[in-house]
Amino acid sequence: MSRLEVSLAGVKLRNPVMPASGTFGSGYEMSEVMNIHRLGAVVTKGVSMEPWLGNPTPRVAETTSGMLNSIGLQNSGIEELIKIDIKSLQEYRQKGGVVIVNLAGHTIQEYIQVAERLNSESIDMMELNISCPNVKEGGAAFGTDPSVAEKVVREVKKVCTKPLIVKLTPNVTDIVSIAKAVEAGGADVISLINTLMGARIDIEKRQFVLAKKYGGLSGPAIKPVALRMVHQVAQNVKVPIIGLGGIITAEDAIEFIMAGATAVAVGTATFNNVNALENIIDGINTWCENHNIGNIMEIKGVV
Amino acid sequence: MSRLEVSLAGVKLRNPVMPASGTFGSGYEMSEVMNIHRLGAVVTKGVSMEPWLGNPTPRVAETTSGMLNSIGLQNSGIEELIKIDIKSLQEYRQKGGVVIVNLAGHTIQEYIQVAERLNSESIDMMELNISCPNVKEGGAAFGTDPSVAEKVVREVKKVCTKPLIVKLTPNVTDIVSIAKAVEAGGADVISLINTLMGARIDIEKRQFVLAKKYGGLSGPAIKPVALRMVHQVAQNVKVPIIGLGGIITAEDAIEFIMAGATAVAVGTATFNNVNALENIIDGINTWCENHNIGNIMEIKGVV
Amino acid sequence: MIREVAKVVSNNECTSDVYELKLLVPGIAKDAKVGQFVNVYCKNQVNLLPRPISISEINGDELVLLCRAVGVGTNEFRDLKENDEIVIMGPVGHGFTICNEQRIALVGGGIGIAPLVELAKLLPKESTSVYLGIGKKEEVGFIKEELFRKECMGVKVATMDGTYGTKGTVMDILGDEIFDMIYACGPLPMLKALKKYVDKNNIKAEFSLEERMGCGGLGTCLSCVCKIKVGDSEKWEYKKVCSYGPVVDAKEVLFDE
Amino acid sequence: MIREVAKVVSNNECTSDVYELKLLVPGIAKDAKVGQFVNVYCKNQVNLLPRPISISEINGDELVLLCRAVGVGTNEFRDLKENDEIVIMGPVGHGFTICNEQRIALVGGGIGIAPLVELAKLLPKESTSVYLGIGKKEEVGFIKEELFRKECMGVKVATMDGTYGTKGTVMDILGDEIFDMIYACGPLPMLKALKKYVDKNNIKAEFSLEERMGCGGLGTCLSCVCKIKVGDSEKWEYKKVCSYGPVVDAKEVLFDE
Ligand SMILES: Cc1cc2nc3c(=O)[nH]c(=O)nc-3n(C[C@H](O)[C@H](O)[C@H](O)COP(=O)(O)OP(=O)(O)OC[C@H]3O[C@@H](n4cnc5c(N)ncnc54)[C@H](O)[C@@H]3O)c2cc1C
Ligand SMILES: Cc1cc2nc3c(=O)[nH]c(=O)nc-3n(C[C@H](O)[C@H](O)[C@H](O)COP(=O)(O)OP(=O)(O)OC[C@H]3O[C@@H](n4cnc5c(N)ncnc54)[C@H](O)[C@@H]3O)c2cc1C
Ligand SMILES: Cc1cc2nc3c(=O)[nH]c(=O)nc-3n(C[C@H](O)[C@H](O)[C@H](O)COP(=O)(O)O)c2cc1C
Ligand SMILES: Cc1cc2nc3c(=O)[nH]c(=O)nc-3n(C[C@H](O)[C@H](O)[C@H](O)COP(=O)(O)O)c2cc1C
Ligand code: FES
Ligand code: FES
Repeated sequence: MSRLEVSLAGVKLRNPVMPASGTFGSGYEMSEVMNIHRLGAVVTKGVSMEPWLGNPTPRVAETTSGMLNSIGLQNSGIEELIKIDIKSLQEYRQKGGVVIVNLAGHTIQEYIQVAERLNSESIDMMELNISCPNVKEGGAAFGTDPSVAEKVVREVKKVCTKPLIVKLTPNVTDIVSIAKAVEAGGADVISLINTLMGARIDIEKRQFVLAKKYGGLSGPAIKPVALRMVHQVAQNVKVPIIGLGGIITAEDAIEFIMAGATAVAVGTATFNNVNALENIIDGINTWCENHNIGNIMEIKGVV
Repeated sequence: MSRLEVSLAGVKLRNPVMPASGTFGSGYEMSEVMNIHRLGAVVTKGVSMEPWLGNPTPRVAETTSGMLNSIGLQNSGIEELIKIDIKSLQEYRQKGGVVIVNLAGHTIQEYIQVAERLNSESIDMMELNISCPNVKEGGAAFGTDPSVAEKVVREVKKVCTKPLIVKLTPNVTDIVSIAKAVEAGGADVISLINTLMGARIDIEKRQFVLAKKYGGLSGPAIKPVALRMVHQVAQNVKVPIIGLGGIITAEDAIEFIMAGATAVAVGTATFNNVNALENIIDGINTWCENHNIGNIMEIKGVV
Repeated sequence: MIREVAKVVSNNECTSDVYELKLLVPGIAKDAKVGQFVNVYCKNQVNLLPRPISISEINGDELVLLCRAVGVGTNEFRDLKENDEIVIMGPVGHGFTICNEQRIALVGGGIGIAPLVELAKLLPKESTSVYLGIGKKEEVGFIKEELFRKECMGVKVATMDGTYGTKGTVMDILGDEIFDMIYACGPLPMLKALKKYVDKNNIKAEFSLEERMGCGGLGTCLSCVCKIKVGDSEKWEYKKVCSYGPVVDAKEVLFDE
Repeated sequence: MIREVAKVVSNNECTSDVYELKLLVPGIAKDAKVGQFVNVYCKNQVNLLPRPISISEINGDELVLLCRAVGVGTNEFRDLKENDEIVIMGPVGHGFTICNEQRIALVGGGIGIAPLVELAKLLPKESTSVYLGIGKKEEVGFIKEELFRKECMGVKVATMDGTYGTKGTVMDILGDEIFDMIYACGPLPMLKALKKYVDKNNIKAEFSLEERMGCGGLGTCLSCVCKIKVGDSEKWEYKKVCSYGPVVDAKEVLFDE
């Protein structure tokens, strides 16, 4: 096993680094500026059964060491994703890359439909987003109550034939109870965190910067919260964890792995620097070399 | 009424700017480096009935645009506070300053004792901290469940003869339900937010930076979360709000007021710049002048 | 599109808040086309998002940017000195389509004049008239009237306060002229007025749009969308300003009221 | 204690990671006393907390700091150039008490040597011996051996790898000497060993301590505490390193095992 290889619910990743859903398109958009074949996995933007329009603009706002977004899961629907995005990722997949599709839905039924539709496609895992703060129904509504979360996961798991990642929202009092619930519901992997809900006001215009007022806060600002939650959850569940939230450098990524994550995802960092993902992979590799680490999992959960 | 004058539950403040509890000692420590007479109010560090030892060190860690603390409410107990701290604030108070004492407790009984003890002292308001993430019992345990929060407030309110501010934790799924509960319990003012729970790992030492692993995240990193919660709560309660969390500049403070706060508090900023509070007061004043604002409350909640 | 460390060739103050930044950035300049933009990244690490800035001129290995200091980023760039380095990504998006119409108008409002400078050089002088709208006389400092006069057959300027040229907006100096093609960039109210004008008179037009961006043109974040008509129907869909635009066909675009 | 913008007089590299920063900072220098420290603030706005740095020398309006680059802040300060400006707050805390004992030892470990430099100048030459512990020969670059030799009656150096002076720690060169007073600053293991030594031999001693700070010496945040014995009992309480210290009576302080 090579130094950076990790395994998530039986799926082998050549390294533990992947983009965060929604910040990387479907991967092929990025081929122009980077070598996506270096990525452990590619996670596509959230997809629903039918096309979703998304929210009015402005959809992003900068904050101190972070950003707010309220995209609202604009997407062209599952058929388009299969026809264009998944197809364009096949070369990546054939060369050993792992393809993860992030699922959005307004109702349990919609999640189920998307999962069923994807079962027969050439992808490796699905990620259930029950944590989007930017859509009214679905999204975070499913991710803030343990029993609802458990139910959604259980229902999707019934039809889903691929390993299922469940992505959690940090906007909760007790992340451990949610994590335990989705594990009980059958989640194969837990990813966290999605964004914290936040806002920014333009004092000259006397209005919120985002058209939808509130949005999801991401970037280095939220890293301490993400790291704490990854550690809490790692202490309390058996399934592997994908840690994310504010990772900018290899050192950040290593912090998450030491907190108990098996893999990491990188979102906002790519907006600031298209080379962020590659730099992080290189940096983890060098750090492991310098610290005589045979496989990155040796430091998993060491704190 | 002067341009910056505001009123909190009948208590007049010459301006809406005060230090955040726990970041300003009891005020007199700061007299050496600033003119505390300029402050709208002074909020003392949390005090309990008996002295508390606090947590082992390291108690602070720097994070990107923020910091973590796990002081653990070290304090010398209420008698010492009355003898030294409150006494030293009397000159400030006689000259029109408002003195607010922040209360800590492990049990409802302890909060009640502290409040009772303070009733006869020369202070103006009490702030009930049911949101400290750094103590096991008390603190945030009281602030995360609406019915518990309501009960604590109701019990303290029974004995407390001064206007009571209740300080909320942001580490909850639904801040509005907590705010409504403490309002129902009799809170005269709500202050939010206390710190978000977070962590940082020293990857070379393979351990958490803080001795207690997790601590409270403050500073500009958390401002978007604080602002969103202040707005949410302002939409749903009638009592005035003290907004805080990441305020560094006058513009930040104005954002909070536009979101619905009547006053603001400043914590971490002072650690970076001892002049922060005075700069913020001056900046708000200039901004109001430039925007022809007769009294700052004209922009309260305008978004 | 590439990420490149640009070297500052010069940075000149044009007015109290507008400056002209010349950057040596061969990789990006090589591919740059008229109407595209670049992203400029802040040194200050608290500001993570890219600042999209139109390419105003392409001179060999150099790009010229015309920037107005309006916030933290554009104020940071204002302080750049000769030989300083700054990270840039580009070129981004779809620029202007060069046409061979007879009666062409370039319509620029405020700092939106920037992308029209290169365009003026590429269009036939005898077909092209320029209409610029600014706030007040001081802003003459950045509008490159000389250059436009050299490259085009006429330049009219409007100022809001009447301190230079005609008093009013750019719409006032367009008057009743008839055009075959209009290229425009400027504030939203100007584009809205122009949109009505070209729709009514059935004039072909291209508008360069602005929207807040997350990924800065990678096309991955979907933050920068505008409403684009689907076919001839009433329907519209959100398209990305960064990659479908920033220059769009005026007929296609829909503005909110 | 005041907040002041200091001007960099010079910044010299002493070793690969230690540099000597001379600052023109009249307001703070005027009040500074031996063993106190200053807070240096980062330009990079993502780093909000103060960096406490001992005052190594006080020369009129100038302060000399001896810094080891170990993280973001100390690396940022390393790049300071002559005439750059940097925000400083100080002087902070209680420094060393000058004594008139006969047999005085200054014991410094690594960068902990910094505050002993000014102290060496103030103590009588004929009573004062200096014991310095460093990692390897290269670090001779910052220990100011010449200055100590001039100001004191003897200097012994230990290196961990034996490449200079005696091989071992500073404890090894202290040997069986008898002292009336020891002043020490250095890494925790060194102070712990010294604490046992002075307790056993009943020697008076002052230690300069380090702890992570929030408010940087305003005394308002309670982050920087150390354990200080209460009276003669087994009891202790947390006292602030920034204001009760950084220099404490060795007898009073308690270290965790
Ligand atoms: C395609 C395009 C081309 C542009 N060309 C130019 C140009 O040539 N010259 C010029 O001076 N300006 C141009 N702008 C506007 C320029 O991007 C903004 O003025 C700049 O981003 C403001 O950044 P700031 O940090 O100074 O302001 P802040 O208000 O501090 O910026 C905060 C955030 O909002 C974004 N933002 C603020 N205003 C705008 C805006 N008008 N459009 C998009 N994002 C904004 C910033 O990028 C940043 O993410 C262009 C915008 C776009 C979209
Ligand atoms: C009273 C006192 C005097 C000191 N004198 C000197 C001196 O003369 N020369 C010198 O080189 N160093 C000295 N130090 C240590 C110096 O403060 C740290 O090396 C420095 O703060 C590290 O900052 P950084 O940003 O480079 O490291 P980072 O690790 O990036 O800093 C992160 C945070 O941890 C804090 N921190 C990290 N290490 C320490 C430490 N050892 N002590 C306290 N806080 C720390 C930083 O201040 C910052 O808040 C002193 C420390 C104290 C408490
Ligand atoms: C513009 C944007 C769009 C996002 N879209 C999605 C999405 O479609 N599905 C999802 O699960 N998370 C989405 N997220 C959340 C990210 O995947 C990630 O959880 C979050 O940004 C924290 O990571 P970061 O700090 O590295 O960005 C989005 C985030 C951003 C910034
Ligand atoms: C070092 C430190 C100590 C604190 N102690 C208290 C406290 O005793 N009582 C309390 O209610 N809040 C306490 N807080 C929380 C602050 O009052 C404030 O809610 C928080 O720091 C957010 O504001 P800021 O971002 O401006 O710092 C403390 C915060 C810090 C950083
Ligand atoms: S800026 Fe990201 S899609 Fe346009
Ligand atoms: S650093 Fe704040 S009390 Fe010592």
